[in-house]
Amino acid sequence: MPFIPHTEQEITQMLQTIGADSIEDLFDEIPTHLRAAVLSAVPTGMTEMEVSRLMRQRAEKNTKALCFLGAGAYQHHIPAAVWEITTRGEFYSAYTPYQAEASQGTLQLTYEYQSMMTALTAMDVSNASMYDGASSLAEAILMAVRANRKSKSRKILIPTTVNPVYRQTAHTIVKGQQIDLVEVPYDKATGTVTLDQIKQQAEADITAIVLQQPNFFGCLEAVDEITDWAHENNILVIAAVNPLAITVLNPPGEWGLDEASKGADIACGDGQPLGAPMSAGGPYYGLLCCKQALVRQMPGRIVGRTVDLDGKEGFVLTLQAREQHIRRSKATSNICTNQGLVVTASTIHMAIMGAKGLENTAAACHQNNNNLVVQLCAIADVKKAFAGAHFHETVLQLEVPAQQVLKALMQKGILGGFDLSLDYPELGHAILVCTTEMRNEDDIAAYAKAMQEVLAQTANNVASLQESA
Amino acid sequence: MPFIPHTEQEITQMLQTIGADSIEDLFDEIPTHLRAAVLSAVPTGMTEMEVSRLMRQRAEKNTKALCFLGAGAYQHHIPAAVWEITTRGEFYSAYTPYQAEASQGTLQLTYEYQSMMTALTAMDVSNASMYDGASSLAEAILMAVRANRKSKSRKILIPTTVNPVYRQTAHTIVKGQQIDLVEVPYDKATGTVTLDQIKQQAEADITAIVLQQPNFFGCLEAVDEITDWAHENNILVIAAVNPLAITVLNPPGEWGLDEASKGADIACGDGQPLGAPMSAGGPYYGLLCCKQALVRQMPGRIVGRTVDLDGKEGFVLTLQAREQHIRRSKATSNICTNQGLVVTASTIHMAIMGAKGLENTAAACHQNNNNLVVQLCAIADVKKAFAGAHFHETVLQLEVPAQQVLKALMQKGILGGFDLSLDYPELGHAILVCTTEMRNEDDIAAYAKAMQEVLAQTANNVASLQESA
Amino acid sequence: MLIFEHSSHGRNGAPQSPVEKASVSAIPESLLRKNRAALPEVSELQAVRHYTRLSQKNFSIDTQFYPLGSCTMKYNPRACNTLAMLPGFLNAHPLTPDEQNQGFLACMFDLQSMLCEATGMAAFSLAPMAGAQGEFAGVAMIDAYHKSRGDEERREILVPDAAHGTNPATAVMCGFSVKEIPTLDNGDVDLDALKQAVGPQTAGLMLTNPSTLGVFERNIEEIAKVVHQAGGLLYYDGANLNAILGKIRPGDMGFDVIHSNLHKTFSTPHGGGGPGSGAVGVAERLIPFLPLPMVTQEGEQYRYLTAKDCPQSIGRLSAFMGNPGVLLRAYIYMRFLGREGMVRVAEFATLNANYMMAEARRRGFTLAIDSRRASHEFIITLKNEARKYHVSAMDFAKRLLDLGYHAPTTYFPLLVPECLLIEPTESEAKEALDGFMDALEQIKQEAETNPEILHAAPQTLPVKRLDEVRAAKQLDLAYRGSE
Amino acid sequence: MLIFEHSSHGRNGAPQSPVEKASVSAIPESLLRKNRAALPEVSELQAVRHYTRLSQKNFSIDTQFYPLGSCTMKYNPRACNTLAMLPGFLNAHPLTPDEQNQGFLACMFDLQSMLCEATGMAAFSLAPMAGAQGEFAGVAMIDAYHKSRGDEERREILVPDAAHGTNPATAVMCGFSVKEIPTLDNGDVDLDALKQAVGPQTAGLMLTNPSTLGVFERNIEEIAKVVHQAGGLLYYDGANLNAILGKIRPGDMGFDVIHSNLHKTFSTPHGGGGPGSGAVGVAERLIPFLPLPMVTQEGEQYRYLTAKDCPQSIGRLSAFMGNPGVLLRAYIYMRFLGREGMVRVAEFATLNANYMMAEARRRGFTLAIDSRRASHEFIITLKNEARKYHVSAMDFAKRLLDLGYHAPTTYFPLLVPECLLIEPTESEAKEALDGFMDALEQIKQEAETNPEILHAAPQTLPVKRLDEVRAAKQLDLAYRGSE
Ligand SMILES: Cc1ncc(COP(=O)(O)O)c(C=O)c1O
Ligand SMILES: Cc1ncc(COP(=O)(O)O)c(C=O)c1O
Repeated sequence: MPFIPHTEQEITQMLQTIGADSIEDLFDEIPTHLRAAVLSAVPTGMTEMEVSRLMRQRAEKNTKALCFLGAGAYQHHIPAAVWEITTRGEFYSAYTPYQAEASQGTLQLTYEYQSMMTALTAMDVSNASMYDGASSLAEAILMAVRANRKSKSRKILIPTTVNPVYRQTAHTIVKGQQIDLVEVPYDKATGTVTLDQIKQQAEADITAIVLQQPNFFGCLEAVDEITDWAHENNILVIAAVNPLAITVLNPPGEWGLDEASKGADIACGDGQPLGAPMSAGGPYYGLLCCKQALVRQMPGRIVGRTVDLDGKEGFVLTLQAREQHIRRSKATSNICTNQGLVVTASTIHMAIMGAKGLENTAAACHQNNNNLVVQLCAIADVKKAFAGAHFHETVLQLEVPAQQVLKALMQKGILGGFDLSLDYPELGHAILVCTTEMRNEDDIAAYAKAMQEVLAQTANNVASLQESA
Repeated sequence: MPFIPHTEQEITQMLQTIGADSIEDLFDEIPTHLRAAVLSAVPTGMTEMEVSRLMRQRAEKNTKALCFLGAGAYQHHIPAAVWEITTRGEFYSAYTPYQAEASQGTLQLTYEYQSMMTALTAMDVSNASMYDGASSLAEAILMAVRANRKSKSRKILIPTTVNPVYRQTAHTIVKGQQIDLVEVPYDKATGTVTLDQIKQQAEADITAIVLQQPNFFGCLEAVDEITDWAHENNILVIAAVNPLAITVLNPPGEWGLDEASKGADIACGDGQPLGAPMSAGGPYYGLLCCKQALVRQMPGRIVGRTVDLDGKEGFVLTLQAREQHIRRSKATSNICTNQGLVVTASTIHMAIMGAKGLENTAAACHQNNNNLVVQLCAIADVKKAFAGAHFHETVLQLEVPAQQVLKALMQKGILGGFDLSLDYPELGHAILVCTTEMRNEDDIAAYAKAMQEVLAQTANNVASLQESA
Repeated sequence: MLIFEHSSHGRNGAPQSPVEKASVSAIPESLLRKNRAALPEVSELQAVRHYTRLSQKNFSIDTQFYPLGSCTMKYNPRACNTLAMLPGFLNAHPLTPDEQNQGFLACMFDLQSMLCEATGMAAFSLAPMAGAQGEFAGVAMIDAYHKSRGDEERREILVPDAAHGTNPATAVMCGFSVKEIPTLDNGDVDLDALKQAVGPQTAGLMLTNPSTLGVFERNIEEIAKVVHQAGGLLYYDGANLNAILGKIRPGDMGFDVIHSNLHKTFSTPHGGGGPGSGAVGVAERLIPFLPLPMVTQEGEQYRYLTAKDCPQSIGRLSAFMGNPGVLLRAYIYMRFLGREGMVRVAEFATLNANYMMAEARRRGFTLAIDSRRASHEFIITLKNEARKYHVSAMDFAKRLLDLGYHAPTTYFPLLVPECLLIEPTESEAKEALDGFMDALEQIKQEAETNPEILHAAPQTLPVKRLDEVRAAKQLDLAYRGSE
Repeated sequence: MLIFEHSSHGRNGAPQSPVEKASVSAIPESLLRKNRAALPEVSELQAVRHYTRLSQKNFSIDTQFYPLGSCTMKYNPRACNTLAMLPGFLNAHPLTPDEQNQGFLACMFDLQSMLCEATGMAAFSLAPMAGAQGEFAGVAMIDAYHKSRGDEERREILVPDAAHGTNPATAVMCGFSVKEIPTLDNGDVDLDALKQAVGPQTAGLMLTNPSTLGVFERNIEEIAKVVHQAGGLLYYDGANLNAILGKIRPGDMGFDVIHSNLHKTFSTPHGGGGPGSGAVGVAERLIPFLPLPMVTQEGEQYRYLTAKDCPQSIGRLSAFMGNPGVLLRAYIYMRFLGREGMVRVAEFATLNANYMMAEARRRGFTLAIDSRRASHEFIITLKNEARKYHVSAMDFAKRLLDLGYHAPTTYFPLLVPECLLIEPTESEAKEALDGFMDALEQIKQEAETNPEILHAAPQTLPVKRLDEVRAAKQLDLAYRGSE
């Protein structure tokens, strides 16, 4: 019997001890008329050999196209050591470290994660993770509402340059608490939000503003200027960052030129670029950091360093009074299980890569994107939508529907980018193209060539249509 | 610097301690004119990302055809747990357990391996592994020569039903020691060796006889009869077995009908079917077992159970006086490094599968082969070469050159078997086809269909050739 | 020693990144980072060694019996990990066009279907990323349902006092107020109290059955009637289906919405705290509100359902598809089990729990609820031992660690004093259960004769008992260099 | 506890095989097995738990500094494992037609070429499965070479007394007799003795350079001349190239044949004892005799060389292609290093060894050879400590284990009394080297003040010192049931 070790003899012995005649007897408190029939829609069991064959066949069906798609999930190199250690049974099959003395592995690692994440973001405090970037933004908003006692409005400014699915998720999660997410449009020339536009949306009392850096278009927001302005107006700043990008970009803890009020108040984002494979969307993890003053508003687990009876260093879950298992209906959040294993991978990833390795990786992503954009924009009818610097994603505008171009590219083995027409119809036929350090010169040249062919073909089609018309 | 942790500062400190000006100085005992130039034929280093890409491309080039090829290496199901545990750093990156107290993991596991292997073969003693099945046969022969003090001839009978590459390997390894490998032909009807044929080759003084079960043709030798005869004539019996097959076949320790002299004296074979992937040929491991009386002639490492200072059970390398690091030129063999990690996998494999699991697997291999042979022999011009039972391989004879048929099958995604024409030209256009438990009904039907098409096509070609002639 | 303490300035041993930094001169100076982040600078070997050794400091299922009640620490088949990490899955971008993502989508569709069958619900969404998020989705759907009918006044969620902390926390997060319903001594919900509590303000009742007390709620049909008649909906906290899989289905008991923790019942790993999955299922009338994304089948093709297909959906809970890697592991596990294996899970989880309970009774322990069948778990209360020998449930727990067993859940559910909530799961052999009970009995004897051993425990682990008060008072949440 | 002791009769928990046994009735009854083998009957969880916990009882590179001299315990990059285990390689049948095996063959061809370049040899065969088999192949080729020239009288192999045990054992296995050549106090071969030893009976000399004493043989050119002039060939035991990679090439020193342990220099894992690879390379005149199989390139295609191509080959040493999985790991490692990385290996392995040697000197230890540069390793002799305090090198070794360090090689080479052969490798950080030297110094002090600590060591490991004599006398080599 798969995964069940009992022998017939043991079953008999155990039933004897219990004083029951059969296993069936153990269910005698369940009303008979409610008992389940055979679960016929569930197929019968399989051996590992059969399951393996099935899963290999299904995995093979998925595309192997060259990936130039980003939009919130990125294909980065992950050192082989990362997941080999992460999936060691002792990490993989342990649970939340409630028994601290028997969980020092997970606890110390989480403390190290918090240390690395605060170093990366230049924030004071990090928790042990949220579910993903989108839900961590939602929790950051809830946190800001709890924290900003000077504001009564529960109004949050959220530029439309913030990832659309992040905005949708935040909406789902915060809407029950009468929080108002006020959208701020972006500047058509730069693909970023300007202080003027913000001020137009900002009424007297605003609780917080969200800034994504780099933003969804890959463009760089004027975070210093906006942070200073926000703090002058008692508005909390929530930074949503790509944690790899901030190894080259100014980290949220340093935003603002005013030394006195420097830094975002809360930083969130998706940890995926730091060691999580794309994996069809997850598991990733949400990073969540804040200033020291906000620590008691933090949702989720936090690990602290302490000592044991002998004064020896050790690690425990701390500030648990914030959490649901202690505080129940008054907890800072309902989160219980988090994304521990991915955090484990990410911590090992950061340790192996080092700050320099991450920085070189980030710079390579950036340069590759510049190269790609130059090559693509050399093609007639392809142009950059926004002026100014990009990190590793760029919006390109085409003369033909994005959908059609992406499909044709796919036939040539190129996953060419994200179709923006649904979320940003005002951009016309626009796609968001991404490069990471994984895309080498050959890949970029292959994309450019494919694009050229696809557009030429489309032009021919159009021409021949016109001819035949 | 890949895999080198030194910082500039540390290098300086270390050189200071040494009293050298530069690292280069440390090589000043090497004659300058002998110093190597740049190794220009070695490419420059690569990052892990680049190496990964290269290796993935190369791995992709290898065939994914359905495998009906055996001939000494078999595609079996291996539980995922096996290699996940085997490649844990503590097993993977440890060395030979010279420091027993710091190596109880490897030592106990090896003791368990020896226990399992003797249980499987029904022999008294197992060592901790040889390199592979072929070289373990060679060592078995050397061992027999040392052990059989009654024989002076150094003559070994070796039927041609023993795997040809095993015979070649044995020849390479034993020939320096004036050992004579006398080939015994097989019976054309049964594909096995008969006592009559053996007797014809056997002169007065024979040191040992080798019997492979199942033999290279997948046929089953009359091991009982031959063992009894050998023992009556002071000839040692060396069994070469497939360790999976002997979960259903009579194990070497039980060969012979004469209770007084029962059992092969030495059993060898390749452990590959017990947890080692085919992996282009290895690493596998050679199993080597013997009767208790022969233990001091055993080559290679052996682990024994003992106690520590407190009387607590523990494990050590034992009988080391047989080995090269103690006995040097008088050692039983020069073997030092063995195939420990594969033995680790194999031990875990046997523990997870259990005897019943292995037995069911072996039976499935056998039945699948029967099914395949029935379906293939239903095709005109395909027939079984030998009467009698087979384990999971069968020789089939065709009307057209094997090479040609196999090539055509490969184009249909079928790795159709082993071409016997080089090693056994007397069999005509013959192939050895194998099935393991991995080949399901669909696979078998696919092979039969492909064979039908290929032969039909060949017939057409022949016909059209004849027409055009 | 922390990884930071292995750091040496300027070390960079690993071939894991481009050696040279590419130019970032296209980015305005003011937007660039000024100081490199103070991550540790270690070699790959140092990192591997550090984290390998750290891992060895954990208890885990793969190394110890781990009967942590309410957490279902069952064997996580290694194949589930290996197969879920096939390159075809790992390299799949979440926004890959559906046509190129059919292998993954097929798994997700099948998983939805199997969960429906196993729970008796009409439809499932796999979007929630853990039990708590499943609860959130469920309660948000209850909210949306009432509102869709113009029933705006239902602002209260009922929760039994034995409920998991996430239940009340979730209700509040969704904007509801919470009313607690007491539990009777026999473990059943106080039906009279429930009857008094329901009314036009009732949005729904969140119930765990079998409850966190480890017994099956026998009045479930009555409860369902009471809540439904009051116009409320019935929420099933199915974090743990281990006791009922294939035996009784929440849908058949009258529940309107349920979440299931795939990281419990369906054996995806707990990973030292996550990730999990809190897939959420609903009865017919709640289908329109299910969270996105979901997967549907059209002919031979699978595709994601979007907001266009489901305009009434409560929306999305994450950027992409919940936790696909977790969902794949659950899917693989379910294919291993098949329908017959699912029933066995319930049977043997229940057998193991009842056997351990009988053994506990035989060895003189006090059971929280003595007269009834255990479900997949049961509770020992050490209130007598605490009174007589001044040893706490925590002392027992710590001493168990010394004896090589992970401790059961302590101090939950909150209503049982000095409790140990013990859940063996079906994958543990009798040998492990007996070993654990022997240890527990030994500790009981130690408590009577030499309670100091308990107070001083653990002694054999990497650290002795840790000072949690100090941790919370002198907050040290991140390494800030060696002062 | 043994895995057998977790066994319970009739247990069969894993979905790892067909549930039903297929018919074997086609096989004559007399050939069938009568009694099922007494393998353990455990659940998959029990097996996973047992072997996971067993693994934790090992010291290993991934968990400890492991300066085992002559063994080169350097970091084994995890990527080498991951990439060598790609399905495309693992599922390759060894007899796959060459055209369908191009990815693997390309790696093997490149590996042969890189080894030639790194060693200065004309051709390489990857067939030998460990160093000892490489030696066998090498000596067999020497034999074949002489015989091919009708030079049948050369039946003696010369071996320095410092040589590894495999050298004399191999020579005998190939049918030669062995003559030992003494070593001078300064570590160089006794040239006079060598000159006297060579003659028309000399088939060859097997030499390790740097020698197992950890020093470079300075008279290597002279030695080569002496042996060659006598008509013998020069064999290089290149088990360990760590000290010379990219610095000096055996081919340039005049060696005719060499084996290289890829599991040392090229970082394939030691796996608790193997598998390894002893690839063998030769100068021009020995090419025809190389063992099979080898890989050649023709145009864009790679193919195996067979006996038809190489009629003078000594033959094959294994059923297939040596240990391909090991070869792949070495290949991957070499691509990581590249030519510049290879030189660094030698530089930093040498730096680390010389630093530790200097530290040992500074801390008052006696060096076996004090006046010279260390190569990649060096030797401490504890003969003074043994005499004064009655502590042995073995006591030092066991005490080191207590302090968290794997012991160096002890009692090898045999000619240095009470020796520790220390090889740090290039991948260890100064931090580890210093920690080890601190431990060694501490033990020296303990030896002086309280030698009992050493005699009683180890105290912190799973077992205390084990009774090896009993193990050899009361042979217990396999579990035979619980009596
Ligand atoms: C009964 C019950 N409900 C809800 C939860 C919450 O699930 P999760 O931790 O996945 O958020 C748990 C798990 O801890 C639980 O046991
Ligand atoms: C110098 C030397 N020669 C030969 C060998 C034998 O190599 P292997 O153990 O791979 O057979 C070794 C390894 O132990 C060695 O160190």
